[in-house]
Amino acid sequence: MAEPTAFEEDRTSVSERLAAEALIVDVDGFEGPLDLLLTLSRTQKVDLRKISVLRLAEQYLSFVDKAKVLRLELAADYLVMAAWLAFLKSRLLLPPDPEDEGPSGEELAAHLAFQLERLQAMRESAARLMARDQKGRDFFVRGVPEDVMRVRKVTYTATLLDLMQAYARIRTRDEFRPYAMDRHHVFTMEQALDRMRGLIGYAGDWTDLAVYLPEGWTADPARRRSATAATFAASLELAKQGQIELRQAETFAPIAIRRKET
Amino acid sequence: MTETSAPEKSLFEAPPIAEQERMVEAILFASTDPVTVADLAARMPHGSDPAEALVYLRKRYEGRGVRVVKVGDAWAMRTAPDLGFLMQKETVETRKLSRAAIETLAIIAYHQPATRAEIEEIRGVAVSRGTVDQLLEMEWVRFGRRRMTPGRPVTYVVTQQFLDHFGLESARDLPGLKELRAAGLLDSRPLPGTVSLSDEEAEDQAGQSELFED
Amino acid sequence: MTETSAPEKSLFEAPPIAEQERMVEAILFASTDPVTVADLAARMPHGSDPAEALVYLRKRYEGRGVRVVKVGDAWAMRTAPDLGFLMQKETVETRKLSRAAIETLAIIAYHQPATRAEIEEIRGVAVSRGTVDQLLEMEWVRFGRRRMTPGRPVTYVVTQQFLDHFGLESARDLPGLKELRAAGLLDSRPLPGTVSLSDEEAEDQAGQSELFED
Repeated sequence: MAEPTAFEEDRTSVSERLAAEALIVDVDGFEGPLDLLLTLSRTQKVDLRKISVLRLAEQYLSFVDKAKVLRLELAADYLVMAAWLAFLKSRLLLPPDPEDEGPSGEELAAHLAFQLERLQAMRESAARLMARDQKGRDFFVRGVPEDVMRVRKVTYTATLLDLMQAYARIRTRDEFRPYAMDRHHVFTMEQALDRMRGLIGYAGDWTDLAVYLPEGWTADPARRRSATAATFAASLELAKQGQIELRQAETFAPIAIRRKET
Repeated sequence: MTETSAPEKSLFEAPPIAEQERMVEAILFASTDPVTVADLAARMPHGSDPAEALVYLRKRYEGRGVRVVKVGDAWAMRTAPDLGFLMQKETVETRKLSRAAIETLAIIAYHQPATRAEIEEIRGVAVSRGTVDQLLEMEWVRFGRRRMTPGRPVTYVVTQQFLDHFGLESARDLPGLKELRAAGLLDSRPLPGTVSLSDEEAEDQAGQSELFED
Repeated sequence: MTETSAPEKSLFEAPPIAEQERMVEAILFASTDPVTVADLAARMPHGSDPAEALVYLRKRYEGRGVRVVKVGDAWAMRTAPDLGFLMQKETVETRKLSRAAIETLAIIAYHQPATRAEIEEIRGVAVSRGTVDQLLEMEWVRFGRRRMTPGRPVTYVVTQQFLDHFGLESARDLPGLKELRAAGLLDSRPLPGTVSLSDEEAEDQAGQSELFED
């Protein structure tokens, strides 16, 4: 109807500019394009699930246009979002191209709505979390913590390797001397085995074990005992190896050996 | 020594449950940090059953000015929240968290384990290093396992200190968690049209770089 | 517990005594210092009687793991003194046996039963009382039979614990000198009568040091 007067026109543009500036000034307060979209969506005053994404895209684009008119630098991600929303808008408005394999405008719009709803949900959750009773504000810990006393108990340990190395160290000292403790009167089984292996070849027939006792080991009782035991043990070992046979007439009777015929 | 083994056995027998309850009470009372059942068992006489003693103790403190609360897999004594008004004197002014930090914390708590890309996708902006650092420093958030997707991104999870601070038994008790899950708001929904290599991978890759390709 | 039958008459009426008891409980629990009755009264709602509440609270904690105690003219909660042992955490520190101890142990193991004089003869130095005491205390060594020689000296033998620790079935399972050498456990210092071996070793070492010189 009536043309707006110059005065009115001017007024409108001033109020528009003021509104635009108010938004621009607030850009700093927005946590990114998604936050801005969420704020814009509130003007629709509907459930986020029923939001008109097309209208939202238009709101956003006009916001960005206004910012451009005012020659305000918008952060790159706001512009990237604007480009994407422009793309989304064209998808929503144009009939679907059967050649196009990409997602439909509705699918993209639904995803954006989901993103907004999710961000909104996280904000509400954050608020609910911070509204919970908090330690040091609503509930408290023990004022006088009792330190747990640490009782230190020291245990000592060593490995078998330590032990053997220690022994080897002692036994290989410069002042090394062969150590023999009460070994003067001990005839070892190894010695007896060596001796018998040398002699067994000559033992064709049954021979009393006592014959195999080494010279000089038969007079002294202690030496004789040791030599007898070693020789007997050695004969058992040889019998086990199948080199000799053993025979004893009765308990405590002399033991005889002979070479086993092969 | 033809004595029966009875007196010797009693040496290693656990104390009566009432006595164990006293012990748990003393240990929990003395420590400001939550104590695990395993820790309790380690400090109590051999054969004790701190889990059972805790059942009795918790009952005993029901409705008292001090409560026995569960924090993760540990236990602690805390004043009843309704009496907080008496305690202004003890209130320690906690550092004010920024809005970004609070949102990031909530996202990690509700979506854990969450990668930085996931946090950024939900918030729609880059997460500054300082925000996560602050949460890490407060020991409300810690690193979880790396995600087995390309780039093996680190994940973030909330800590026992976080649970302790907000009086939560576990992350499952976060307010509104069930409703959010039922509404599908905790799902990771890739942008339609993005190639879903596998569900898990898509989760990471539905990032903004693809979103804003054009 | 006393039931306060009278319903709240005014805004400023004190809470029921049971509630006051809870309040005192929470304040004492959370306070860093003992709290006087006057302090309690100042922090509790108008008209409260903390002294009376304390009587109930004190009674409630009788025989518990935590007690309400008077400190000067103030009140505090403390763990029961008989449970102090729970406030200790034993940390076990493992240290290597000293060289003297391990050598003494080795000699006893290889030569048991061994007298102190024999150990000293083999080691070439006096064996300190503390060294043997340590081994006795660790229960790796015990007294054997007295030697039937002049002075009837005590002998030392290794224990079952020793065998268990070193994974031996008997002390006879300890490797002999030959095996020690074969295992490379002997020092490279020449042993009388084994010159050739030492030469070989020396050669080897020379070669290696040349190889790795640069």
